[in-house]
Amino acid sequence: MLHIINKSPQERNSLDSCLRVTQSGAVLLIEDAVYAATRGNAAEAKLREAMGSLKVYALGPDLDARGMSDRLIDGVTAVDYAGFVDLVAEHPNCQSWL
Amino acid sequence: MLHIINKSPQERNSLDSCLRVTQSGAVLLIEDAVYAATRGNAAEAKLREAMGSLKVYALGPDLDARGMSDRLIDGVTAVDYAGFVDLVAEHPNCQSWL
Amino acid sequence: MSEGAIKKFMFVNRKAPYGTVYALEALETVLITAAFDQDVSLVFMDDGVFQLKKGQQTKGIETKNFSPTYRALDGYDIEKLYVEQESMEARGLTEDDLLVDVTVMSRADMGKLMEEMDVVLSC
Amino acid sequence: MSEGAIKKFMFVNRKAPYGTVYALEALETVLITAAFDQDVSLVFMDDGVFQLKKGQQTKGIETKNFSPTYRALDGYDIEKLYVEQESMEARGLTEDDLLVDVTVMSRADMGKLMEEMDVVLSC
Amino acid sequence: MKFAILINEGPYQHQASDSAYLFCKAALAKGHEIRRVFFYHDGVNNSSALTEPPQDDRNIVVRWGKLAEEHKVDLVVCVAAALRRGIKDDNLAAGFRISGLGQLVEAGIEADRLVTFGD
Amino acid sequence: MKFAILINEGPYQHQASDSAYLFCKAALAKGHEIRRVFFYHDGVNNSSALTEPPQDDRNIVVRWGKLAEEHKVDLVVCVAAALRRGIKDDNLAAGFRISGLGQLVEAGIEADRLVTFGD
Repeated sequence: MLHIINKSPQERNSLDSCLRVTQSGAVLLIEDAVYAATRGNAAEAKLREAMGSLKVYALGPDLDARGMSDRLIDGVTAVDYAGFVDLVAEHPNCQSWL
Repeated sequence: MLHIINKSPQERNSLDSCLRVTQSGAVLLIEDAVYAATRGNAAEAKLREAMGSLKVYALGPDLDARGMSDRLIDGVTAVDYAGFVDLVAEHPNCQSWL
Repeated sequence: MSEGAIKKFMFVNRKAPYGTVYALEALETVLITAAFDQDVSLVFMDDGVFQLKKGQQTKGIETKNFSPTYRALDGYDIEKLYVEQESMEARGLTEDDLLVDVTVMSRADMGKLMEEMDVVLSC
Repeated sequence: MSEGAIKKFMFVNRKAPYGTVYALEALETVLITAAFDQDVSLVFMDDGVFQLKKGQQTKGIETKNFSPTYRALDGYDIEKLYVEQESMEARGLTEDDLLVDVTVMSRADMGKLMEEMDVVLSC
Repeated sequence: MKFAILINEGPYQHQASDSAYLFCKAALAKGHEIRRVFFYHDGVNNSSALTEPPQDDRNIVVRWGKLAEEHKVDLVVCVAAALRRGIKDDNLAAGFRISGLGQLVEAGIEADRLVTFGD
Repeated sequence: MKFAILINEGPYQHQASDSAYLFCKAALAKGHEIRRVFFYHDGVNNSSALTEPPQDDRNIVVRWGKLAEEHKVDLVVCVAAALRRGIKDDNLAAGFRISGLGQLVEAGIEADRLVTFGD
């Protein structure tokens, strides 16, 4: 299953909630959620831990817009909107954690 | 200063942020923030700690709407909208932590 | 998809009632989905568990109390209501505090259940 | 209040840019407030510090990059920009990452500064 | 005392407009003055004349208009935010007027307290 | 593959509608089908014909209408949510139609994937 998160990890609990119940699959960070995948963010440790069992992606255009592309955590894959579409298509189902 | 919080303490960081920078004055919890003033909520401990230096109020009609009036933490004062108006008038300034 | 296809729809309720409209408008979607004879599951986690709290009295905020609708879901053959245990505990709630009978689930089981769905709507 | 009265206005920016419109529309209010010759302070805390991050490139999301406006504030005599140190550190940012010169403040000093204001607008 | 109110969210989606309305009613009942209610961001959607909520629900738009009429409250919708969101004189509800952000600043200067309601 | 899209937030206030639009454009460019875009909650505000953003900004409403026209995408606005928020045939932008929530469920049934964008 593809889990889509769009909120900053320090503003809301959606990333925490997703990681609490999800054991496998992939997480795509879009919009303000891309901050979770940047070095030095307070969420870095929990994201690294999640990467042990989940594949993590971040939307490149949203990283660019926020000036954060150059500090993406190693092991997180940046994708563009075409890659976003592929991720939805490749996984049997998806969920947006609003 | 009167600090007005309207978000659930477990969904967003507004109560945490307010308590981090505020050393004195009063906090009024309205809308979904009233859950912070109820027994058993994960925010109970931090709210009790804050009550050492801050006066804490919760909006009664919002507690009623959510079925939580009977579990208000001791030491938190429930007020109605008239009490909300009084609190704003009594304090020299106010801030809504949106 | 052919006529009469049945998909597994899950509605994930994570928001408190009244602060926003999501809980109310999600219920409208739930009822319509059941009318289409789909396989409907409702999940309540995080602040969403507050939607099911007994004793809601909305007169003071001059807003409609829609909590009785949860009791009526049964009449629409919507019987799969799941509550995540950790969310309930972190809010000081027990099953006795809830308006309706639910299945309480661990976070791990909740994650597994989500995996089995065809359509997951978060509200 | 009499003609020519000057009040202390503070704008508390706590939200990231682009995810919501608050940062952009708050800037519009800031500029107008300065045009009324008021005493304007801007605070950046929590995700609001991200508004000042250098290197924003919004072409890929087809949205206007409004970050150059922060550099222009100086020209409107808006010079009181405060950043809360704890917020910056929790996001891996340093003063070098920011578009403009700011005063970095501890959380305790930030709380004291807020107390001194006449009007505090949170965005 | 003179209050000014800022509303940043639209009707129904968030409780902000409801809370602000009930605050204003309580303030007026206590003899305070509501100097102005300013609608910004999605708050401008509170002024749509075309709103038709279900019959068993509150009509937030009409309610504001009535309050304005009965108590001479100035309801001002920000023109820039309104244009972005499709609010114009054509669909502006009774009791509201469209004007600039300066009206918010002026209200902040003239009122004793400015109280914000939003998301 | 057939996609259905659900948008829960209005234009400008949140990025949801922008993200959904760019997702749809990318999906169409890859040869996928967008079965339907359904606008719910404040999402209905994306269909206001009266929207007039600043000239140097994107026009979210017009952009959706053009996408619908060029690629025969069905843009459906929920009638109940729309009435609550003042969207009617009078101010409905080109390319959108107003219908019931059943259209969302139907899209969920018929599409291979339903992707939600919101707050």
